[in-house]
Amino acid sequence: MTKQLLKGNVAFAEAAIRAGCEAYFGYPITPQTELLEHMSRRMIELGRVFLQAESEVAAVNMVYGAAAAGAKVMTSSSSPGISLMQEGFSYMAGSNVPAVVIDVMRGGPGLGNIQPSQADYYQVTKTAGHGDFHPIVLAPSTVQEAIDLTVLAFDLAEKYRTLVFVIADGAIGQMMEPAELPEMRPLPEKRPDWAVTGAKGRPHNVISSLFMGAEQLEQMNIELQGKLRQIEQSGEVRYESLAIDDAEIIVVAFGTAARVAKTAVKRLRAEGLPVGLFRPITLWPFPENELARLAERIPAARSFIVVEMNAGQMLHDVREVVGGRVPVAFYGRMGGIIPLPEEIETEIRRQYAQVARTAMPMEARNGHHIR
Amino acid sequence: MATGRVVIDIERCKGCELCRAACPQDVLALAEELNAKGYRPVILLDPAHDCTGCALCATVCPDGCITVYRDVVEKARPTNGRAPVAGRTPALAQEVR
Amino acid sequence: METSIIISGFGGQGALFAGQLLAYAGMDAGRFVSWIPSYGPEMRGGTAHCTVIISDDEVGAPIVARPDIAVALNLPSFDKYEPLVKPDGLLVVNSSLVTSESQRADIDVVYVPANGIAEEWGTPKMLNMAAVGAMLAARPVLPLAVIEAALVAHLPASKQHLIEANLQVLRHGFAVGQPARA
Amino acid sequence: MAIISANEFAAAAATETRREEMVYERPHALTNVYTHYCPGCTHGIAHRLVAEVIDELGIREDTILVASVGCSVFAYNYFEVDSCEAAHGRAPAMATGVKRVHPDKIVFTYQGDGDLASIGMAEIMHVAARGEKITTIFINNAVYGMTGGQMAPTSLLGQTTTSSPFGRDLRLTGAPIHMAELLAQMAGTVYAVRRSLHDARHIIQAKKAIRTAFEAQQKGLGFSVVELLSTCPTNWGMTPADSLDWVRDSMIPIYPLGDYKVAPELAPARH
Repeated sequence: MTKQLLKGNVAFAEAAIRAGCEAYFGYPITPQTELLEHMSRRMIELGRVFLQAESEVAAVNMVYGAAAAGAKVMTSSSSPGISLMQEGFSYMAGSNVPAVVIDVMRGGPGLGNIQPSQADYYQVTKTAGHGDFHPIVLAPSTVQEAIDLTVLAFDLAEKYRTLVFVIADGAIGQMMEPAELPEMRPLPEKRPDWAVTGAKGRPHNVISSLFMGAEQLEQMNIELQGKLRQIEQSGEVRYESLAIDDAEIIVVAFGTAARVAKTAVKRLRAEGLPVGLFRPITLWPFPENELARLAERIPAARSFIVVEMNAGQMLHDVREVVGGRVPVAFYGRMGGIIPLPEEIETEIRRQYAQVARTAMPMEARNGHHIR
Repeated sequence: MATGRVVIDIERCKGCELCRAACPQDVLALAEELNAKGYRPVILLDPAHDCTGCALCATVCPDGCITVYRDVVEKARPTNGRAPVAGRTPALAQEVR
Repeated sequence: METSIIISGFGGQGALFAGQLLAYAGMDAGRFVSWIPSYGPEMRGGTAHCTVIISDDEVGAPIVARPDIAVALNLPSFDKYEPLVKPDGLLVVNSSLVTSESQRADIDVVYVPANGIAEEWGTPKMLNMAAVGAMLAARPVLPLAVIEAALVAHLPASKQHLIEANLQVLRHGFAVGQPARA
Repeated sequence: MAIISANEFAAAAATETRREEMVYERPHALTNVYTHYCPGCTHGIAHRLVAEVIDELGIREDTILVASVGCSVFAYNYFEVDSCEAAHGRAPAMATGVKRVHPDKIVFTYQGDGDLASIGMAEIMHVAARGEKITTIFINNAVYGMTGGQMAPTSLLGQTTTSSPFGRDLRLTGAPIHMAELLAQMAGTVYAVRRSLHDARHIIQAKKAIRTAFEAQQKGLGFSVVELLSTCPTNWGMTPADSLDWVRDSMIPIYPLGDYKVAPELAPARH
């Protein structure tokens, strides 16, 4: 396969198709609409299921139905649509059915705008719906990763019978980059034995998230939590690091913020400033152990700076892991603005000057800059 | 007049009495004893063998607790009797023939 | 070596496709590239623009505050990007629509009558190709031949019959791409 | 009265055999689970009729139920068919997902009036608009049963409920919604009828309608829906028998029984 110049949204869609997506249900919303449009053509051409639902509410429940029926299924949306889908996500988590969700995030809260944002970090990693659960959350930083992580999402969804989100911001969805698509996988020949397929020669299957007995529901939750712990401990944590080994300042960022931060880090390194980058690729499970080890293992590491396109959400996961040992500062842009490398450089320089003054109290060094 | 009988799953019966209201022969009654769920279930009281096996009671039963049998008299000569169809009320069986 | 290019104009002037053409050509030439449409720190307005990065290393930030090259297909784009071009950078001005002249002495400026060239050698809609040609003459970010090959390879099927005209406009734009400084 | 001799009687008896045949039994498509429905609740009748139709059509192993939220939330425990439990109002959407993956299966939703006519109004209208090849059994008992008798979109004007204590007021809460008529308007609907479960004759008619609705799906014609006027003795505060009378006397005048749409392919064949 050779590289093609692909738009992120198209890359998500085509990667899903090649990963074996059998059914797609969605509702148009900027900035992910090209994904739905690509599906509308290709899925029909391939004789697979595509349906533009009447709403995100309907779309997610169609996904639930197709997942219950044992199909590899996907939906995609952007922030306001994801809010509407949360009920359905919770039901899917409660009944252990797999599905892939692409969230191409935009500025909020409310109708917000259509510009790129990372402000759904909490929504997706912490509160994807009511009840105790986490979906697996993957955060691509390039169009190539959009492809690779979408394929991975289908594999993880099936492996753990869970929801897997791929969250990108509008920039990843809208930008074009050279990328390589995988070969087309054959579709599965049989449905999973837990699915509703018609009770042919067996007792009837039930897909439900309703457990009226408190003990029964607690047991179901214990099993669900057990599955989540298993995911956390099964080597599913993914991350990338750059110029970490002797870094005194470590920038932590994901998605588009990370690639912009990478430019800043490279420029400052070229100037001789000891700065590195840590980029979580799985936002859930979060690379806690790896970050904690970084804080301990690298004696030079005197400060972390979290950079996000929000008011500071992943920041709290980072603080929980390394806070107390090392100050964790924050730089963020909101409203759909992508920070420029120059802004991040400025922030790193400021923090570098501050951490030099070690007498400063921790709180003062936990700088928080949003503009 | 055809004759028949009904068998009532008294543990499933909730004693709602819809069958009693539907019964044209008035041969159903509430039992004196309670079932395990605490309801007085319906029983067949049919000393004169008045039940015709019309199945109206089963047709209106919300809990599917009534099985209906009907007596048939077969002559020695070959019959063309239709086989009964489970889960089908006689009235409907005629209509959908 | 990394070159950032912003191409900006009214919707329908072909700014986005011109940027995609550069990205395709960069990719075909084995470079790292990114293309991103009006989407980022700038609000949407009357103009459509895109940012193209052509680099020898993987592309980090897909957007820039100050581009190496700006191609202004209309007056609002000229007003917006003329001050932002990096020192020693290049500004390409569609002089068919923009009557202003740059006062900056620290950048190169190419004035190309893009609409005029397009009408003369192709169709009016091909003004974007005239501007790209002029840009390449002033800054050989990629060889003209690579751009021509990319045009042949990536022009949408519905426009394939217009390839020759597009090439003509591109070459005539290239021919007039003489940079000057204020 | 004819007089026959003992000899004649004995001769006749010698050529007769008496036996008993079963004329009705509980359908196999129902599980043996004891339902949670209140005594006299006609949900049980509707379940039974659907199960009888499934048995008669021989489709038990090819049928998938999408249960909804409301009193019938546990329907998946009562039907011996593969089942899933949808979010409130979303059964038509979930059924769409199931049917699109299994176009060869018979997929039906079983929804009450709150689920279908209130929170799920969008989803039901759109399966009808799309002509989704599913069947909906719609239980209209003019009240929210599971939550304890609140006003439903199908509550009658003047009807007292726990959330319309002064009677449903047109000016405050609008008028009852006529779903069968409404769904009949949608292009993708091939069968939309209203039946009642208030006596044996109407129950038999209801079953015929359910069968026709499933047959419409088997023929791949489009969306089919059967609205069933049902009782809620507990929340209406009536005996089961009085509830049946209330359906007949109060509901049917507001919700006329009838065929609101029957595709030509479903018209009864003439012999």
